[in-house]
Amino acid sequence: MARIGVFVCHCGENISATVDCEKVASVASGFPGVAYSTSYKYMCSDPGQNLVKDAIKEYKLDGVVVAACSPRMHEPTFRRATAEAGLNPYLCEMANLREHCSWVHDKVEATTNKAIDTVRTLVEKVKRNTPLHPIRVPVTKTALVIGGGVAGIQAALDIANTGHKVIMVERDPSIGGHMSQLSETFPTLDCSQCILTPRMVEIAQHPNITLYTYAEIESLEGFIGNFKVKIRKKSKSIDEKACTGCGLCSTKCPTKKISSEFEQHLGKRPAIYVPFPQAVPNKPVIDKENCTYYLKGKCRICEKVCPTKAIRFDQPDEILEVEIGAVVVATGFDVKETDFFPEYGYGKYKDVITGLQFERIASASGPTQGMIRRPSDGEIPKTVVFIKCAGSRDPAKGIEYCSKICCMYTAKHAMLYKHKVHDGNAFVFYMDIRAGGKNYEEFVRRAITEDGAQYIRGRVSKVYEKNGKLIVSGADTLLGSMPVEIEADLVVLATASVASKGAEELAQKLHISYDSYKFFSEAHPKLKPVETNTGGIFLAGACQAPKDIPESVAMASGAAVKVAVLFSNDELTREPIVAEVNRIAPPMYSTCVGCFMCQPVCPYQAIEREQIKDRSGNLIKELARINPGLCQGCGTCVALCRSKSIDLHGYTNNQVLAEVVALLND
Amino acid sequence: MKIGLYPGCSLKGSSREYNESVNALANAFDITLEEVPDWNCCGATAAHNLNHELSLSLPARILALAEQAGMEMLVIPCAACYSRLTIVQYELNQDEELKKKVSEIIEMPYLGNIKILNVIQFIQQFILEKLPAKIKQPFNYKVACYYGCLLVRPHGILKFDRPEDPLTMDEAMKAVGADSIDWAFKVECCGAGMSVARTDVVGKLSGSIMKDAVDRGAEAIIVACPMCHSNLDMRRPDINKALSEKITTPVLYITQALGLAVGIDPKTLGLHRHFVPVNLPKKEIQTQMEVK
Amino acid sequence: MSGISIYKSNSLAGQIHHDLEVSAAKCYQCGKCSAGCPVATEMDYPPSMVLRMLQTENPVLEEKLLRSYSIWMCVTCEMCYGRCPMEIDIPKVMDYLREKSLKENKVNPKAKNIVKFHKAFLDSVNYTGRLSEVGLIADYKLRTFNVVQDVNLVPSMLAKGKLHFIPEMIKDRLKISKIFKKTLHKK
Amino acid sequence: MADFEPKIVAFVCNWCTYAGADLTGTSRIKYAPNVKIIRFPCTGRIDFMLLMKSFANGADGIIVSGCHPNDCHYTSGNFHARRRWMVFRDLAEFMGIDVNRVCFSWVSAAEGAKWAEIVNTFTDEVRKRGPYKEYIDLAKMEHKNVIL
Amino acid sequence: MDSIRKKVTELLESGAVKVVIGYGEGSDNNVKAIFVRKPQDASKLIYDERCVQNLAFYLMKHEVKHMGKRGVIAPLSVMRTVLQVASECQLKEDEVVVLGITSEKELVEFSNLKELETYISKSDLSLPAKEKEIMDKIEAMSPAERWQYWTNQLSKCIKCYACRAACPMCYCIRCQVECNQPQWITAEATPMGNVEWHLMRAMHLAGRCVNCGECARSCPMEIPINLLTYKTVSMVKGNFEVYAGASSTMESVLSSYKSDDKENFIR
Repeated sequence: MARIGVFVCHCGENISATVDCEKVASVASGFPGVAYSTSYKYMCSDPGQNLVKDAIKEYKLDGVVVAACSPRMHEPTFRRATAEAGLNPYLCEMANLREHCSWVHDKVEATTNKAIDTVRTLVEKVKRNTPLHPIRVPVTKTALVIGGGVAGIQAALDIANTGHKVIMVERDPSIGGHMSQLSETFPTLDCSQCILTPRMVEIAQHPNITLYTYAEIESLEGFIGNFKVKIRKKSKSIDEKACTGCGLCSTKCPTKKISSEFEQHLGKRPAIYVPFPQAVPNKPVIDKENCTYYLKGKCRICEKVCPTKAIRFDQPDEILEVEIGAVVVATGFDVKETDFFPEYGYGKYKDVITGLQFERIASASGPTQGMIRRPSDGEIPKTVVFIKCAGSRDPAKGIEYCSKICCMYTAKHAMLYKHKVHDGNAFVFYMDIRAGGKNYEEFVRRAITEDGAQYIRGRVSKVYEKNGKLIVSGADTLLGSMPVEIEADLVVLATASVASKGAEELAQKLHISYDSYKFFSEAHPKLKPVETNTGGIFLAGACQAPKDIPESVAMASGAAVKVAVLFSNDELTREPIVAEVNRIAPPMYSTCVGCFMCQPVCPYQAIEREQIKDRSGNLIKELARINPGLCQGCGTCVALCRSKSIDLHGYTNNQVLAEVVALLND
Repeated sequence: MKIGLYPGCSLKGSSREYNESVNALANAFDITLEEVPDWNCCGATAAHNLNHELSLSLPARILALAEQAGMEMLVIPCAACYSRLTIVQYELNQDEELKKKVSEIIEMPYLGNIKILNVIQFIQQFILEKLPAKIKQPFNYKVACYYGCLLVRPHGILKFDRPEDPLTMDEAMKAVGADSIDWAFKVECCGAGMSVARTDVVGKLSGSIMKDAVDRGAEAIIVACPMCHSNLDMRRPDINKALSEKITTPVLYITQALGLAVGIDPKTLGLHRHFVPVNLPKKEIQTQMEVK
Repeated sequence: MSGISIYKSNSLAGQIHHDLEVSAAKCYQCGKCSAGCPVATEMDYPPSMVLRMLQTENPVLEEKLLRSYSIWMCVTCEMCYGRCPMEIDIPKVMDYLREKSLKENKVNPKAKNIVKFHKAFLDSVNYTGRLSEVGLIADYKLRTFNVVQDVNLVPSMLAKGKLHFIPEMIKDRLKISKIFKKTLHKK
Repeated sequence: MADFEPKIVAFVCNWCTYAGADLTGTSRIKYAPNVKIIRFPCTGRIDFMLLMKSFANGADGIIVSGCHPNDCHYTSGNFHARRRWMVFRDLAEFMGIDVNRVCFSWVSAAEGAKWAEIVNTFTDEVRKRGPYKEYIDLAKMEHKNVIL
Repeated sequence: MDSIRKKVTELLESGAVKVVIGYGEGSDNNVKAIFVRKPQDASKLIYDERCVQNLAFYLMKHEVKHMGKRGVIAPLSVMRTVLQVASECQLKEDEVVVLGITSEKELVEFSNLKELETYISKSDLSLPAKEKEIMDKIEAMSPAERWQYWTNQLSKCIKCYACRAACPMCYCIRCQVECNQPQWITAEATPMGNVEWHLMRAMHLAGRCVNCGECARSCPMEIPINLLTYKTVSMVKGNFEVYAGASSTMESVLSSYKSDDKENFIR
């Protein structure tokens, strides 16, 4: 006879508000095989856990059901407690009475009954649990950092400085990310590149870091500590060893009129180019879409002028396969383009620009050398209108969230503009000012009180062009929504920050989850902000949600520490939730007939063919064997196996069928 | 296929030239539009200003009649009627209960599966590609295509063109050699139902519309809505008063403009009914090239 | 399931939420509607204010609203709805308020003409099934005692065949007036 | 049949739907208590026989839910499951089993609201269909064994 | 016929095969499977329309395996079975010589399974018209009628497992019905248990059934259980464009997937 203990948690009011916890406990005590049943206010608290431990000892329990919150929240907690009481942790199961019951149902009898059914179900399951023992696997102590923006840079340097190898993969020809495009940074107004470029150089020179720019992730296989990544190094059409980065090719390249991505299409670049002067690596790539040679088959001027003969037109893409132990995803964000806004002209007005474009205009290294000049005619705008929440907080446009950084950078833009155009007018249309952060509020106030930015509380309904002016019609909601019309020379939209291009595809390659906006999902909103649901893969920076620089950097360091922790052991233990092919006595050895239909369904190639031979080495039988180091425990093979020769520890056929029966028969 | 026509009241009264030009144009392309038998008024803004169920029932009857007559498509030139009927069809399709209720009120079966076309959609579907071949006298003027409110809003329901800065009318006009200008008031409101009760407001709103178009060199305004037309045409004195200017730029229905291009005579198109005379100077057909 | 309304059942916002499934609480007062409203300057309360007043669920403000001129100035151009980031169907709300204001005869004095116009319009439809503009104009003039307005238009309209004195009538007029009985004139 | 409350069992994967249902809870979206969840690592683990046994044990409806295509935590479990369900549905339908009592869905970890939506609509559907007597009656049906 | 006997004789004489599985005269005008091991016995072989049994299932039988390399008289269903079981690692290419019989009762020889596949790819693998007809009838029924039909039919089942024994695809050492940890299906024959058992059987044969009809022929209660597996055949063909037993290398339908498999039934 089993001796199961049932521990019902009130979770303060969270469960007891709609579920009669005492009743659940008392009914449970009547279940066959339940030796002890009780309820308590906070089961996860120390006294709560002690309650469990003591009961295990006192009543010699051989199974534990904690009826509390989601196992995704506290299963580890209670399994630890169980273990501390000398019982195998995998003899502890959780019944989810909070997320799946008390929080989603009203205070009616049905709710308590559901709770009772759930507990009964888990009791029947746990009766059939067997002691399991963690699996040990080796750790490859090399980290992969995807994305070379400020977050990726920080993570890579931190990991490298703990003495571990790092591979950094960057999609663009240079690292630096969006931060390298910024002019000054809030709230200190220090030059973005001045603080970033030294870090970029450090990456290039660090002995522990291998940098692949102009490269993308092809695929990722394996599991925590033991990943295999395929990296596609897109052909740069140059021999990086030979190239000295003298830049002669770029100056001589006849195709010079290509709109520059780095300059946000406000500037031009040649077909063989380095995105910006401080680029790392400072070696050019040939943009095949626009290179005359690739298009027309002749030109080759760069080849002729190159002093070191480094041009390689026939250079193919290269696929590298590397073994790594952990991944830091730092792919950052993009901003919405102006064509996203019908009411602001579908992007047809040259002088309606994005905040990022304004950064380039304001940047000393930008297309206007830092002079504030508008794109259409290079005139210095006398009146600039800044529109915040352009796309953000706008369900109608499919973006409900706040992009977080706009309030600050718009204040900065207004300041920079006023600093450079003293007699100019800066109007800022805003809904709220969100300046939470050290010295942020002060910064915004300064923009208003010292630099005289005109803040108008209201959204802009329409922007249209009329004889060279941009007519901005908004309303001042603090003046009874009085309509306001401003004749502007330049309009800057603080366009929404969105997940970076290709985020979804990458997430699918990495098997990590993402939210409805394609931002990557953290494992827990509060307690696991840098982890993902996939062990060994961590997040850093704005790929998880819009973030400013300090936050991104902090998160990156956090992710780096997680990697360091993982790398601090030579072996790591894994959940023993793995499938196994049964073994029975000869002459059958197993009920597996070796049809090997399970083999192709395993995403981890964990199913091997095992040959059973007699003493003289003749093959008696060939049957499936599952490598517990590779198996991740999805159980697809288990459901597929016709003879039920495979079973999944933790979710055995015996357990799940018992659950079904118990759930439906009260 | 049987294509129905719901003219609506204005097209029988103050905007009969719109009705005339629609039919004339259709005939020029051998299409006969069949009027919905015994149709009634859609209730326009008045109805939904005063009573919701009424504003559903009047249009529902029209649609039911059209269904009875076995029409698969229903062309509704009047933008106001188009918007009313489309919205009603949408609303009733959202809510079976309401649908039942309404068909009880109108004492008729109502399915709500008829395809409603505004005049531009009609032109796109049945005329546009046949147009170039038929052009006699390209309409080679600088025109401002004015869509107004009811053709494009609410976009979620009408799903026609782009909500801001629509282009379909411009495309049709370009097809007959017109140079359609890019301007800012394509979808602004002309004052609509305020025409009689608050003429001054109409003067102001329609005024700013006319002004922008004219300032950008428009030689003619092209519309597809009787209300817009009467406000821009019939209310021109009020407009000029509001602007304290004397604007004489004519306002044509798109069907009239296209009609002229394919050589239908002005009278058949009802141009003589306009308050602001339509006397556009003949132009050299040098733009013939562009005609496509 | 989340059936419990956030509104007081008797409040205007509550009724609107119940009857139209339009929730005033969604409005975060960005003012985009007022900014784009062609007649905002004519209104005593611009659209965003109207929603704010609804949000308060304050009887005094609700009364003001029903007696406001705004609801009658609204030309239902749908611009506010078209651009509202929260997709709040303000025109529908305006309809609702007008209907209510009329039922409780709280129509703003300045708006009487507008209402009379609408009524005249519908009566014409009620009697003939269609709108006879002469009838409408004449009827409207009588109701407003504003006979001189627009008289200058009439001759030329006649000349241009835009008006005719014999109203067009549809056959099944009975049905139409039935419809009116069952809706607008429902007791 | 007015006060009939259907018994519905939900087989869900741990990574998407179970997490999604957790989100429904954390965002306090209410749904019908008729549905009780059994947690699986992946939809790929869900044996079609479990569905049969659910009916045999008195379930009036069954929800099977997992990660959207391409989102599977194990890459392809949901794809294999999808094929299995395709075959199962056709066969069951051919045998006259009421497949409308089985609701397959993709609910991601971010779709707390969708989970509530699925549960509520499906519960209503099953409530309308009434208890799955036909199946349970099999247990009572006497065996047409003609050999003696 | 002689060509077959001749071939068999030389195969046995040359020792190319140790035994040939074929059809021979049985008692009262029945045919039975015979195992020809001596050249002179080749004359016992017959082939006519009565020869429908799927002999392939003997190929995997322990006793037969021990005889050594096998030859088999193979009408279409047998040829397909050979390919299918080969794809399921139950039979190796070098263990069998397939003596194919065309629909015109002509002998076709294959030097390897590839050749067999090419032959199969040219043959008509669709379901027999007679069964197809009945299936269409059943599909035309209302769900309630279908349920009626099948519960009536299946409640006759006495769980003798003749169907399983006759099916060349049911080569498992332990069938799921025999699992007792957990007990999926009750041991004794009950209407519900029977429905479960036959549905399970059909599911296990999905993408594998070569529609030889052996199960139905062997059923003492004359239940048309082959229709259930045939249903999966037509379903698999309809959705995944494949027939079982068409190749010795293809992945089973349920072990593979396409990312764009139809999912209109998923919410």
